[in-house]
Amino acid sequence: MARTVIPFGPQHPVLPEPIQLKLELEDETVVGVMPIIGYIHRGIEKAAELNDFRQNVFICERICGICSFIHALTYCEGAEAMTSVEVPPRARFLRVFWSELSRTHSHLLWLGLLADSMGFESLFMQIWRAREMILDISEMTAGHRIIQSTCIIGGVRRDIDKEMAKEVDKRLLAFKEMLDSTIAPVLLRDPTIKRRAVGKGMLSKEQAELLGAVGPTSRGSGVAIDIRQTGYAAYKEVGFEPVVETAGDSYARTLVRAREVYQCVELMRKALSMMPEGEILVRVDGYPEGEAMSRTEQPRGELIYYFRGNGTNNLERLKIRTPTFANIPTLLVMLPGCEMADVPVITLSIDPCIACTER
Amino acid sequence: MSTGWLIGSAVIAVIVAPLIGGLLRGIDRKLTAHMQGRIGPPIMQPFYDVIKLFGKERCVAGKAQLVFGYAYLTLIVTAVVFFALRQDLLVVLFILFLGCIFLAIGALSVKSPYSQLGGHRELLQFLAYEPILLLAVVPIALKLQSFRIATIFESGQPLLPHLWLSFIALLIVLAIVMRKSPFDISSSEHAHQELVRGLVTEYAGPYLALIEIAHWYEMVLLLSILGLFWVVGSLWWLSIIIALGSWFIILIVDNISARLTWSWMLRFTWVAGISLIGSNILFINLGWM
Amino acid sequence: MGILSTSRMKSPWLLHFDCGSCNGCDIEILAALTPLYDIERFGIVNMGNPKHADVLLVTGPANHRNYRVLRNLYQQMRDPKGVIVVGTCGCTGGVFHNCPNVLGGIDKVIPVDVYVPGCAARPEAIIDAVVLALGKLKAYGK
Amino acid sequence: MPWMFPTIWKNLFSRPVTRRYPFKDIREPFPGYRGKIYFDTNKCDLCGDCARVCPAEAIEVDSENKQIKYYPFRCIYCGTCVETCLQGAITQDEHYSPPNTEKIEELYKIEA
Repeated sequence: MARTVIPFGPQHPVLPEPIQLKLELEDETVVGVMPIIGYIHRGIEKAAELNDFRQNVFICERICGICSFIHALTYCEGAEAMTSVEVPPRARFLRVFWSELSRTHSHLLWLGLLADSMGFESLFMQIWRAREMILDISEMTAGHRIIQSTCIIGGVRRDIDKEMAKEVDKRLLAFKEMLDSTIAPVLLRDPTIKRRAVGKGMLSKEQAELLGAVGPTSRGSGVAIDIRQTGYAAYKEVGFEPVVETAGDSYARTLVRAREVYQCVELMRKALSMMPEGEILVRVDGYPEGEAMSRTEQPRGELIYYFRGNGTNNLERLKIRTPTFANIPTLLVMLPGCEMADVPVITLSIDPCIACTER
Repeated sequence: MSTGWLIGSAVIAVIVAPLIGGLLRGIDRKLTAHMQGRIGPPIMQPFYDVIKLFGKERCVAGKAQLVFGYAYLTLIVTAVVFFALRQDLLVVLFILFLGCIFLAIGALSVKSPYSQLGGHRELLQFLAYEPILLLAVVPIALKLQSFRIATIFESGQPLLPHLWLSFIALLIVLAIVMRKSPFDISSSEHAHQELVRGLVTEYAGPYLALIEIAHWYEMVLLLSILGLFWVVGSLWWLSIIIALGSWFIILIVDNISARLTWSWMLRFTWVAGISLIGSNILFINLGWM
Repeated sequence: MGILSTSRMKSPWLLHFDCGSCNGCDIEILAALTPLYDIERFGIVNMGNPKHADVLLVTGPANHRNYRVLRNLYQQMRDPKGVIVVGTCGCTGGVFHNCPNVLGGIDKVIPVDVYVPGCAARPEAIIDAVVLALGKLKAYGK
Repeated sequence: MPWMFPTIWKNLFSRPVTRRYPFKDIREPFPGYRGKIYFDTNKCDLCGDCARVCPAEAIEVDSENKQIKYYPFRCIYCGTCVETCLQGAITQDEHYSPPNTEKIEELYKIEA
């Protein structure tokens, strides 16, 4: 059988982001895959050394527009550790709220894209319709639909007052009801979705550990790792249990994300109700000095920032390791042997965020 | 029926079929949008698309592809003419198949891997529905002792009560020809697919418009074949309702299912289609239907 | 207004290329296709194939690697065609203006018809921009 | 398959949720949306703080010619300048900056 090489990307409607997968096909079976990256590299790590360390929050936020708040949060946690700033408790709870808000919107976006990659257009539309409710909450509380821009070093920029918290709670409940009534039954029971996802892109627990998979990719294979367990921001107070599935296929990863959406809604409501009164922002004096690390859980997995400062306005080094970078190797295990038609489903099942990976 | 009348109806069919096809596509897009909670494009949208495509700059990957594209359109139109002339149903189907083969060959005649894969899948898709479509004619012939469409019109007996099993098998064929989920493997209506409408990737501008028009003819022809199941008797208008009803069912199924893979499609259409038609033939032979 | 230019106005097919953006504008473009904004009511479909598309939507700043891809895509598109840049970083570089691998705005690589500011641009702004870009398609050949 | 059916059937017979922008149903943005930036030429004292904090360098303060150049197509609408300005000379509108066929820049002449 003749081998065909399909250039999957860098421009492809199923993968909105420019990553190229060179798929070697035998008939319709994938025998080899070669991810080619670098189309979206901007050099943010270098730019972060050129900018004032306070301005870096905004550039870090724009590493990835989907989980922008969590990038800003990770940066701020590290910068606060270096400048020895104690963040007020109310700000920590607000940070949990916005983190979970961006996680919800990221997971919904992903679930929609998955449905789209399977050709299930009406489900895609339904999920994105539900997602608009989350974006409305974001616009109401943070002033923008996707890039919240509320986290800065020393706390947060916007407060959520009692009235707004009540409104948010109301909207969250409405959102949950929509999930329950229209989306969850389809995702959980639809036979065509199961046929496309169950058993596709198998990743065993051993392989996940060996390849260093993070986030829902590893949790779908039964590895219960979630950085929120470390209790950064206010996760310790809010309380948290990771969502784990054991099957290790694309469907398990779908279920992890679908269940996490529910968990996020609960966490958001908890964070709002447990939020103490007080300051939301403290003044930052002093400049970053020494070294620091900060780890957070992005919708896609563990995000690590490494900082080195020398007591000036600028950082000496900022190193970012994003979850997709850790998850791409798993594609090399999952893709070979699958059918061409399953490539989008399997590739999407790690939720690749190329903008994060290449920065 | 006089020859003049028949030729007149053939001319009308050639002119009206794409109009009906385009209109149905427009309503299809509108209804699909409504099912998804959207407003959707205007009903005349397919015509705007096609006219716009005629105004685009010409671009073709290879002369051969162009020839195959034209051959596809011509053969489909010929099939429609033969249908309107009430000729042999088998001839109509074979001309239709030939046209579809030319479409696949057209896609295979260029080097683009997407087009190649699309062509392969089109052939597989063809392999899936061709036997069903052909076999579905057999019970009609068994019932009426003739393959001629004119005989169906003259028989005085609606076919559906006897052949509803074959009718269901034809619904599967309709879904495949309309490229709807779960069978939209070679080129889906929307380009959000791994092959980016692989089949027509290399057709652009006016040539894409030709393919689109041929597609409208194809859909109308299939719907007319479905309509044949009730063309006689006082309730002759039921044929139109049957055709539109089956078209609507396909729309619903499209919106409630995901795209499946070609291997599943081949298995499903063969097992379901052949067993439906086989039992239909059996029942006719046993005199139950 | 002839029937051809009416049709051009009524059926602009999109090609979306992410040229190094943060995904913010990309998901807003997708969001514009979904029920609440539904740009399909203007006949807009996301085609994903440069040969079929009339309007190229670019997000993000051009960089040293992907500008060739961008130029290729633009050249593969058939006339009449328009280019819309969505998002501040695609207009000028925006927050990435001093990133070492960024060339700057998209207009350094291909001619641009409409600029959409905003980080990220709202779906409403994208609809406005498509309406603006239609003007170019309408004027084609006159 | 059947689990999607109730949803699409309900959608088919109810009014679409689409906001008919730009014809009608134009929704006002939520209060506090980060939109266009305006400068108050009476309050500004040309200190240049806004230009220093701007992450996108979208503001240029020219104290010699007493003018401020603002580039809406460079601005990322983060609102840092609004928070930084001690004079309260910068305000942020709740409406987004409109698209344009060319990259305009805005010039503010400062009177004081």
